[in-house]
Amino acid sequence: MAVVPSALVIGGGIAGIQAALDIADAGFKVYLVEREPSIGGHMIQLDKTFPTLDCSACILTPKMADLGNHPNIELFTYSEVVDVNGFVGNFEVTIKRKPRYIDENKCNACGLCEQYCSIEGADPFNVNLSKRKAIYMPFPQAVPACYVIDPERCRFLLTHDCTQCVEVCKKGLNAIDFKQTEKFETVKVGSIVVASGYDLFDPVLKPEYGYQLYDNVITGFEFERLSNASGPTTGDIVINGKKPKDVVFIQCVGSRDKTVGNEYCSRVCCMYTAKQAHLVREKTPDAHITVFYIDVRAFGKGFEEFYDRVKLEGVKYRRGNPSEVYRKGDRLVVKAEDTLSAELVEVEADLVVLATGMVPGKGTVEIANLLKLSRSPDRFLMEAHPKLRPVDTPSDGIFLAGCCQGPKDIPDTVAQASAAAAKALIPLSRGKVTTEVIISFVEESICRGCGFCVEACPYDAIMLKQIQQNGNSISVASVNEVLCKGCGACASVCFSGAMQQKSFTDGQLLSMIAALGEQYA
Amino acid sequence: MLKKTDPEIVAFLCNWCSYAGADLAGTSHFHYPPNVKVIRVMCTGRMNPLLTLSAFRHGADGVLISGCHPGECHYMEGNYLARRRIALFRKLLGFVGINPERLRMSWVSASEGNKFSRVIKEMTEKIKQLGPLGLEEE
Amino acid sequence: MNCFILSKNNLNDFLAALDSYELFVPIRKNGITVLAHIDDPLAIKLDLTSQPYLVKQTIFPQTESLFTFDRKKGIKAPSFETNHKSQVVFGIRSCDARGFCIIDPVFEEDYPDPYYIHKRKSTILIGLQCIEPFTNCFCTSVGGSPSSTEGLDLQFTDIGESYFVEVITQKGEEIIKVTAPFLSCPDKNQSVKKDEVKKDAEQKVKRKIDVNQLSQKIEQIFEDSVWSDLAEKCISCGICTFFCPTCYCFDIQDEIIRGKGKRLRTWDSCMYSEYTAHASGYNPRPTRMERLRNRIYHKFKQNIDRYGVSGCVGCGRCITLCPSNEDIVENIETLQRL
Amino acid sequence: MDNEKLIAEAKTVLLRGDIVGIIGYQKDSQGFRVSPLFVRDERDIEKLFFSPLCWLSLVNYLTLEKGRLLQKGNPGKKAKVALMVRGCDSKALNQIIIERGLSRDEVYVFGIPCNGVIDLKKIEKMFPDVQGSAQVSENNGFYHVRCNGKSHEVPKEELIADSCKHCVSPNPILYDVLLYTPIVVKQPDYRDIEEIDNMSIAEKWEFWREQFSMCVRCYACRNACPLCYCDDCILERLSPQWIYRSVNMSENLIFHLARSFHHAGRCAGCGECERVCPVNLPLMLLNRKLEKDSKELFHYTVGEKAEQKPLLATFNPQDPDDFIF
Repeated sequence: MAVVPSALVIGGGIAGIQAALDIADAGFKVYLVEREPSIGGHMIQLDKTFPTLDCSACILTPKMADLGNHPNIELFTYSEVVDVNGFVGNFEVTIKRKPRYIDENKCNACGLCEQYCSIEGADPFNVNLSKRKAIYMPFPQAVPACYVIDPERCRFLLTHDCTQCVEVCKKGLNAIDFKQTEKFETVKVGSIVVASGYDLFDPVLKPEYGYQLYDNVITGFEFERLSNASGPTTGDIVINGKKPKDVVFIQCVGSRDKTVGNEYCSRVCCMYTAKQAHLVREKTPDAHITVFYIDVRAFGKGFEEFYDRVKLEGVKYRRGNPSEVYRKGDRLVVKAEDTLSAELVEVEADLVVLATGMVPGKGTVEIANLLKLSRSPDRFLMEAHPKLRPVDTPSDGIFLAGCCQGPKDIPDTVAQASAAAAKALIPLSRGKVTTEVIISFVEESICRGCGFCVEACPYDAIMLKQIQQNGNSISVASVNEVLCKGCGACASVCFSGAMQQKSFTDGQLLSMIAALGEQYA
Repeated sequence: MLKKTDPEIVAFLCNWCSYAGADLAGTSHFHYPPNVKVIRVMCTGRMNPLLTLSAFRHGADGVLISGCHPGECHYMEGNYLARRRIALFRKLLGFVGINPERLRMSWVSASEGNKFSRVIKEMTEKIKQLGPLGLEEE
Repeated sequence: MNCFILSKNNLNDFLAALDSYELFVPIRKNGITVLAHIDDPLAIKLDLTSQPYLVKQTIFPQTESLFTFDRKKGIKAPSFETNHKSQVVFGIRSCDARGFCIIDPVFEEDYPDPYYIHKRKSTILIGLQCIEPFTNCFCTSVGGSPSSTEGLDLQFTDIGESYFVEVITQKGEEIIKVTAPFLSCPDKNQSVKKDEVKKDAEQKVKRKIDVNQLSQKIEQIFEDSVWSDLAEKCISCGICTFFCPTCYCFDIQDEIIRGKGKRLRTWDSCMYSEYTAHASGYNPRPTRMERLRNRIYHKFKQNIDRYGVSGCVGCGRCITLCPSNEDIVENIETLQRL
Repeated sequence: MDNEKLIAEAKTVLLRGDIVGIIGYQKDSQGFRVSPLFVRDERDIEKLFFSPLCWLSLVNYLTLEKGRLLQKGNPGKKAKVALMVRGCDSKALNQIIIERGLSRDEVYVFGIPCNGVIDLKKIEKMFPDVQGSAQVSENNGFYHVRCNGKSHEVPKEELIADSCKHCVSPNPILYDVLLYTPIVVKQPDYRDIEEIDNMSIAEKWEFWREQFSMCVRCYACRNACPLCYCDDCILERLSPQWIYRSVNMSENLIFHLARSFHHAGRCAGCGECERVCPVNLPLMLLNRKLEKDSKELFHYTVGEKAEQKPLLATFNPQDPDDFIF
């Protein structure tokens, strides 16, 4: 069966970007779908990256640019996959484009409109630490470099009483177009890479840490924006106008924690905490920095070294999971048991940073249902085999990259993305898909069309079809030879014996049984 | 060589776990009684309980159906499907006076050669106690 | 013809005296009366009140091994030396005895069937005169009678305290020899009583069918739609044929268990669609209509054309047992009305 | 039960124009016998009736040879067949519809709440020599039997079919029109099953051995079962041959186990198989054993929901595993 020589990548974070680039470089068409107005994902929001401390944006933006300009890549930003049909080699994907109200081809990101726009609101790119206009570009290096209008805020869209941006843009490229509506496009692809990423644990679920109660309790991710030169504070770590002198980091917030249903380790928190501790030290040399931890897991290349370095920089590591954070004057007190010295410690702090872990992204959950992918107990997407098929899914032609499959750091993500790309390339470069030998088949003349086999099939490989039989049209089962994996579950639920598995037909099994009997006698 | 009086067990093993497990038992020289004769199926999900009846009819005194541990099925669900059917079918056997112990299942992974030999030992012992079923007679 | 009297108290002793034979007697089991093979008549409770089922089993078993085969030993066919015990079947009704006479030619003519013939020869049939015919009996309409002795070797008639025993054949005499001690000679009014019993038994058969011109009739209406209407309620199970004294169709199968093969013949039924299915998949009698028509044809036309006698003995079992109440008497009436 | 309502409904239904015929019951001229009646025009309507003697399941006639009425003048399956359906029949019908053996719009259902039917064998034994047609009606626990010009009061227990004694679904679960008033539903009672469960293995074996050795494999149990509607039965097929043709205890045992297991999670409990058996095998024991265990092991009850997933083509990770090494 012929294969459509193109691939779909769901998600425009580092995983999706890497996978898309690899497939496209191999010479195949790639459709990349990203729900946000720009690709870049979480990584583009990070400040420095451990353990090498190179700036996240500096290493990512070139890749984003490559991707934006790649002749083989068609970009669907501000879009969502809404439907997937078919099977390996022949998927049919429906994509919804949300209206930007701005013509991508005309807008050159001059930014005039933004200056004239009078509406302001929180800026999610800076985790709501700063403001952004109703007409905005997510961040300066956004790909595509094109403005978007926020339908929840734009006065024209809400009340039709403001056309500032239109006026100013008319003078130039006249790119603003309020007539835009949702557009649905269908693309055919041979394989799919799922890179739908993760969300961060919401520390409100750990009320003892007082997040949102005290404005000097922040998450690690907010810290990234704070310490980022392009962030709201242009890189100075300032809380309520003061540079914090005493900083406490709390690790494993929402990871390794049964009470919130996340037993797993998020694998990055130890190291980004170490990195952030280092950044504080760098920016405030005389700060007192304490890190509360359960265990420090510095398993990656150069990780342990970095951890040691940070400790030498006078960052105090205390083993213990804080029980409470409470206010004292305008400062905070972090209460914990140091399980090494077995003493109760209370550390005063101007800033408490919660190292929140990863949870499966909202998008990931939707995609799982859409593609009928199974999920492991940790609720991340499940791979076909934990050791031998870590980027495959049970359904052929669909592969996993990045944190949708489980928490991982950037190098692992990139590695997995390339692996997924390589896997996704197999059917594409093969040009055809081969079917199993031992798949099921239907004896249509005796099939009752009861559909029990349809229920039993774990691969949705069986469906009922209408055929003409002596005059009237009756429904019988039919096997999709590409999807069928040959487990035979269908054959064993078939009452009439119409459904049979090649090489394991009832007749063959019965003869084997009879032959065994003969052998004994 | 088996004597006529020896219990006879037909084992249906799934291709991915138990068949490999049995193979491992052999290659790693875990001993087990010779009373078992193996039929390979791709997945225990293929096991229609009526096949076990046929095995009894052709002289088996016991039937073993062995597959991957729950959640490890190569085909995701086959072993669950088999488990439900056999659970119900055993009840029916017991009801008509065929000791349900003659029909057992086991989860044996590809790495559990020792478990496979243990299962066969236990099963053979049990069937020895129960004696011949005699469905091959009229 | 010799006649004797057997006191009812001596019946079990009479049967016990037949220990040199395989003995089959009617007993009650699962709410029906069947012929059971027994060793100790004294310990058995006979059921002589109702019509025993599956009498033909005794001579034409439902499953009969024609020969056995084996990879090592090759083919082994049974031998028919009559050195082994012959059998006595006690307590059957006239209709069943007649049934054997009707199927005899099928197994004896053209290609004599040693299995049947041997069994038939070595079987002694002892009949029991019907006193109260059963609800669906209509033997008198098809050339039979509750008191017919056709096919029997001995016939018993209940005359109150004792049985009036008529010896019909040479085989019957054998039985008399071994049971003489329990028999006495009948007196005048005993034989009168016997004749009365027989007479009003015949009177009591209520259901009647009109077989006059029937075979010509059904020939004319072969294509008539009436057949579909008659067959509409049939669920095409095998009851009517399996329990019919004159249905003899069989299927031949090879069956191998543990290396030991058997060529068997087992009853088959023209009520199954599979009965006429060709290897090609074509089936000349695809629906219940053709099958029911065939059954009536066989009984009331083909058998007459070929053997000069109706293939139905009027025992009424196919009516009594039919799940969907196909009633051959009503069916014939319907046909005759056309 | 009065038949006016039935006949009136039947008349109006036949006038609808989209009904090709009505399958109902009619009293026979002989004794206690009742036959299916296939009404195609007004002439026969008056013959329709219902009484405790109506023991056959008419659902069969919808699937036999794909139902003659259904085919006749009904190729596009535009028109419907109307039929009389008791509680148990409706469960069977519902199951067939779930299995797509029929579509709901092919049938028009006269729902009949049924208080249990009489076992023909029992009543014919009690009244052996009935001339002409006999009537039976039921009121509070007694059957009122009229035959040979005399009338008799017989306690219900003595005549009711065994399978009806355990009926838990006297009222139709699907119908277009409901005749007569619904009946109070009994609690499921599995004492008969437990009785056998409590026997020793050896006793059970003896019991069933006796039973199965009587079976003549006439296949009436199968053909009478509304849920056995395969065109050719897998158990009768020669290739592959699941069961040998020879009739002996072992093959019979296998046949009946296979038969009943094919009805696990499907059996409507109408007891047709048991009632038609010419050698009176207690076949419902097998079906009800499976019914009981499906309830206990998998909380599965046939006819519970209109859209029900097949018991044995689905699973629950928490299914019992006490028999697994």
